[in-house]
Amino acid sequence: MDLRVNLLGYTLDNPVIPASGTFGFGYEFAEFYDINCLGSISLKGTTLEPRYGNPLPRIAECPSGLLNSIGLQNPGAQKVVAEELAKLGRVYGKKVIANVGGSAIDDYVQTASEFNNADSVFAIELNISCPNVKHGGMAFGTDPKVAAELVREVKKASTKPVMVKLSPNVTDITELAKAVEGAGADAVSLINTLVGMRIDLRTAKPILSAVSGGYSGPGVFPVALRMVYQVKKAVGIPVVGMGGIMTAYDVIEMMYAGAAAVMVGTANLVNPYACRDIIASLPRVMEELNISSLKEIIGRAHNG
Amino acid sequence: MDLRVNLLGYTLDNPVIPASGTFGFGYEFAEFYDINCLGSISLKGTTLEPRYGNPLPRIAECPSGLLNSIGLQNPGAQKVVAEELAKLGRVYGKKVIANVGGSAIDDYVQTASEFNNADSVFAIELNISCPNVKHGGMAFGTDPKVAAELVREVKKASTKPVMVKLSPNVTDITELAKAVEGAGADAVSLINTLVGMRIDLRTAKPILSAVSGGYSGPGVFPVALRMVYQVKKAVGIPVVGMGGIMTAYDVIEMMYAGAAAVMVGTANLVNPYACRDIIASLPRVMEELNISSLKEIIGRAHNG
Amino acid sequence: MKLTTLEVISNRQLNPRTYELILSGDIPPVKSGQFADLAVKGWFLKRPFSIADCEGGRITVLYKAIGGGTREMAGWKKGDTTDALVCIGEGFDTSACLKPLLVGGGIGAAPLYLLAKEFNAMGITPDILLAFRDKEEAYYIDEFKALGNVYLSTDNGSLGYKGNALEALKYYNLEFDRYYACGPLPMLKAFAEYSRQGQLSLEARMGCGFGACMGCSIKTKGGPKRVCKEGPVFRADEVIF
Amino acid sequence: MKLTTLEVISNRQLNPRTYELILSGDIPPVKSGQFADLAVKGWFLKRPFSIADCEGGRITVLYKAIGGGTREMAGWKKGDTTDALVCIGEGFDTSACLKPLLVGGGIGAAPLYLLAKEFNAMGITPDILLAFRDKEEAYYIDEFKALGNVYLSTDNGSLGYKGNALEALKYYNLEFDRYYACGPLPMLKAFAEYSRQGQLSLEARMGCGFGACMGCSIKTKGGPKRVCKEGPVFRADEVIF
Ligand SMILES: Cc1cc2nc3c(=O)[nH]c(=O)nc-3n(C[C@H](O)[C@H](O)[C@H](O)COP(=O)(O)OP(=O)(O)OC[C@H]3O[C@@H](n4cnc5c(N)ncnc54)[C@H](O)[C@@H]3O)c2cc1C
Ligand SMILES: Cc1cc2nc3c(=O)[nH]c(=O)nc-3n(C[C@H](O)[C@H](O)[C@H](O)COP(=O)(O)OP(=O)(O)OC[C@H]3O[C@@H](n4cnc5c(N)ncnc54)[C@H](O)[C@@H]3O)c2cc1C
Ligand SMILES: Cc1cc2nc3c(=O)[nH]c(=O)nc-3n(C[C@H](O)[C@H](O)[C@H](O)COP(=O)(O)O)c2cc1C
Ligand SMILES: Cc1cc2nc3c(=O)[nH]c(=O)nc-3n(C[C@H](O)[C@H](O)[C@H](O)COP(=O)(O)O)c2cc1C
Ligand code: FES
Ligand code: FES
Repeated sequence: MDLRVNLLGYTLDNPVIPASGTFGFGYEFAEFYDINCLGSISLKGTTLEPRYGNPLPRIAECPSGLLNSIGLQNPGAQKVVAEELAKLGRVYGKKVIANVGGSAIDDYVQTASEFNNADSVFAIELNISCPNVKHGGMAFGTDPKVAAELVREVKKASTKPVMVKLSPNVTDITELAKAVEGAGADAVSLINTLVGMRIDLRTAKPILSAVSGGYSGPGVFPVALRMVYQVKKAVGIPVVGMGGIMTAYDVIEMMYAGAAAVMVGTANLVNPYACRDIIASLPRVMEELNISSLKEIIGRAHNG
Repeated sequence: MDLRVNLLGYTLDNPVIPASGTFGFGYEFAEFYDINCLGSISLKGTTLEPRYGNPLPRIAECPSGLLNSIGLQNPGAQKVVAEELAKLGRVYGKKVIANVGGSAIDDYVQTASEFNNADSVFAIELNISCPNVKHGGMAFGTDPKVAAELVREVKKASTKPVMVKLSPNVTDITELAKAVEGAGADAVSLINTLVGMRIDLRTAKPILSAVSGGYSGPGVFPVALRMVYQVKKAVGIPVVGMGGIMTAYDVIEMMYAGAAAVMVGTANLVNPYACRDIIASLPRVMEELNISSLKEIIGRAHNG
Repeated sequence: MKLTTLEVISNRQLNPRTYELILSGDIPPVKSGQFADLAVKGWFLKRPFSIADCEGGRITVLYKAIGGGTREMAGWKKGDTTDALVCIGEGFDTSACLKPLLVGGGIGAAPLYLLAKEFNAMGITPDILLAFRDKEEAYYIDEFKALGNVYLSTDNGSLGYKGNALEALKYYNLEFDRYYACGPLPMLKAFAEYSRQGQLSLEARMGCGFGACMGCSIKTKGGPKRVCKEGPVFRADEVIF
Repeated sequence: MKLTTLEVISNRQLNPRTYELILSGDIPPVKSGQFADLAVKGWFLKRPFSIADCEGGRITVLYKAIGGGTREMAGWKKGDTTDALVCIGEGFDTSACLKPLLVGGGIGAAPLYLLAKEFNAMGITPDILLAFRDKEEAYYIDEFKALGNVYLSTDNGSLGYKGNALEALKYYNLEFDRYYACGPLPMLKAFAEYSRQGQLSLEARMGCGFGACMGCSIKTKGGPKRVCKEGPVFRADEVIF
């Protein structure tokens, strides 16, 4: 059983990476289990300046997932590099992915640059798809020209490979994928959350203070899988797949669709052991499905 | 308790309408219960010529819904008017909505015109958002100019009010809603299905012969609700809300978001009594939530 | 057809992946070839299964654990309940058939058990050809022997003739005035090409199971027909593969 | 904090919408003010509830059926199980407090029961002010009377003083060196404005319940803090409303 996959020149022991924003800066999960089993970790979205984010309520439940409107709460890039990475380093020995957010090209460029000298970071994940920040993420994620421009600037400034995180809230996600590939992106990751909403039945008001928020969890899996399949067909760079993955079966399905590695988000929130459990059951599921090497199944659904 | 709502000049006893494609031409559900309890019925999507649709498999299960790629199987407009409406008329005494599909403007125009003399039809629902027909529905549903042009032509030819069914697979659904409103649409209905995909774990091939299909069911509810809320803000014409409604609570939430009436689709497939049960529990739920008239709660989440 | 709640009476493992499930409840009269659609907690759609037997308000389902839903079912215990649509579809047509041949491929043998019983009740002892991948996949052999003349084949020869069902039919030299086949699509297709004198029980992924969604419509010479409503049994000469 | 499976020992209705749920399992030591996050079948997120009591490997939850999840819980029976995170958050600080006043609004009285017990164990008989909407909403009055001096108020005067909690505090002329308040946000805000000498137990919609998602972060003078991790109890003078 070979669970290893390669991503941006780095070999992961397995393809399972906790998704940004659902795993903090990682170390708090070390209370629950030895997180060294993880393929890598995508850190909480980081901006240049510290951010509190949106007022509460920030969470609304859905039949098969949840809405969040956190709004990129984080202590700011410098503190992340100086403090959070150090804390994580004490409990996690592998390299991680820094997730970068912003509301202007310059923000992104400067934030990404902050990680240039962080040895434990092997890639930047550029979040151009956060639905929860005004004048932010989303615009970059829906306009191919703006997205390409952003990627070009970040590529100039960053010494790390740059992976671009795409929004599903678009008519044609392949246009965005092709645009960022053309601008030099080294990989794409998808999907970020779908914009959704819930209303409080008792008050008739939107539950979230931000009115709408990002929908994630098993309810988005079919949409995520379709987009990963489409993007895999459209671009040559690696595709990291996510959206609703809850089990080892979902990991395999996402890899069949074209994912070179996967990210697991909401599952961590409903079960703190989710990533550990998924990784632990991968060998059994691979055996059941006659898979001996995960590398070999990437994009298999595209054959024939 | 007043459950009545008005839609396009017609008074519905209650706002619950089975959604197109999930209720056939209605009469088969009369085996299960007296369908005269329904507010109205949106008939199976009808095209000018008879269609078989896509090859099997056409259905794939999802964690909280299903994918379909039926591809508008129907006996053709003339047969629908001559035979299906007659059969339905024997078991249903109220007026219904004819759902019209096509792949060119002329198709739509001719199909809609077929219903001009059908007395039992009080409105046309123009499906410009079917993800399951090649060169079809979808293009009309993603380009505001094309959509507007289509609506103008159909309005010229049809003697019935025209409601336009919008696709959720777009970056900004309000653009489409405003375009069709500008072109004379009398109402909009949304959402149609989200494009999704599943892969068979045992064969590593897409489950659907059409590769991807339309995702519906409770998993799409948060997206549907958000879009209904947005569209209600953007246009002045009535909005009919649908997508994942399973319970009377969901009906209320959708009406709070702005729906003048609701359609219930996938719920009928997993429970043939779904619409009857939802209608039957509405008075109890209204009482619990202190609602005495459904008309009054339309769009309530927009206040304040 | 009817939506009802059924209770598990027993759930017995027959071989590494095949189970016999007995359910009781308010069950209308069953015709062989009809199926039941069983809800499985945690899964959105019901699962369709042929009704393999029906006696005294109980139905038997023979199922293979192949995916999430059936694996979950394998854990059902006496007293568990499932919401079900029962007695769906049109069954086999047994009229005007004196020399039936029942052909089951793998788990497809399930509906043939009730069919064989129906022939017994008409005073006919049917020939029954059961084809499996290998010996491990076989089940219900003795049960079928009690109802008819059983012929066996496996792909690897570990039980009966080595070959597929159609090859076995030729090898055993089986004659019939009508055959009744249920099994994988390639087998059904091969039989339909071999002889028009048959009835085929088809499978399809279903959205509703009662005719509402058109999810299971196949092409026939008489136009589109729904596996769940006009089927699951079709005449071999009407199906367009 | 710990993820574990708890078993329902009893689930008793206290008034039209309030229930007392007793759960047993492998429960670590509990501090008053901590909460448990209970999974409800059919609902995606766990539901947070204060731990109202803890004795002999059992915890008590007092809950009000207000929505889908809690209505479902009202149907739980002895022997049912729930996956739960238990002993979440930081509890009340009872140190250096000789004259505590416990203030509960509606279902917010729940965590005060265990808090009152803790004070009893320290040899202190606390004053306990319980404010309800009306008499029908009241519960656990006798239980609280066994632990402290109970003062009551209702919005409509059907029980105790007619008025809200803060008005009742003034009416009854209650004194304290620290108050401990749990209830609706407007009540907590009013108390925080009235006196800084208090601890507030806050509610927030939660994504995870263990510090991972930032779904429950409030603003405090010491920067953002999570209700589920640094809370749910905060000093009245640190919370920025
Ligand atoms: C009319 C009819 C009669 C059947 N009779 C039997 C029987 O007697 N014994 C038996 O073991 N199996 C029978 N099947 C097949 C059985 O329905 C599937 O094996 C079962 O649905 C698989 O469910 P799962 O959750 O394990 O698989 P999954 O792959 O996890 O299921 C996912 C979805 O696909 C559907 N699906 C998967 N495979 C099939 C299939 N082959 N046919 C139809 N839907 C499928 C499931 O129902 C579900 O909706 C019959 C199918 C039909 C249509
Ligand atoms: C730390 C803490 C302690 C609590 N202690 C108690 C207690 O002891 N007794 C009690 O009856 N209630 C308590 N609550 C409130 C309780 O969590 C909610 O009443 C409950 O979650 C409602 O669930 P529902 O499914 O009935 O409502 P729904 O509205 O259907 O729930 C939908 C979603 O919103 C969340 N939600 C709804 N209302 C609240 C709320 N007020 N606070 C937090 N989340 C909410 C639910 O957890 C769920 O995720 C506490 C809340 C917190 C945060
Ligand atoms: C609470 C929460 C916070 C998130 N924060 C971020 C973030 O900071 N940056 C980012 O790129 N994505 C963020 N996401 C999106 C996830 O990384 C992921 O793309 C999405 O949730 C879909 O995956 P899932 O269904 O497995 O959760 C967040 C998601 C959740 C639920
Ligand atoms: C099996 C199936 C067939 C459908 N056929 C049509 C159709 O013919 N015309 C149409 O406008 N919408 C069609 N739809 C979309 C539904 O009317 C509805 O917009 C969608 O399913 C979302 O609602 P729901 O989640 O309640 O099902 C179909 C949906 C399903 C599941
Ligand atoms: S499964 Fe819906 S029509 Fe057959
Ligand atoms: S609920 Fe997730 S951090 Fe508190």
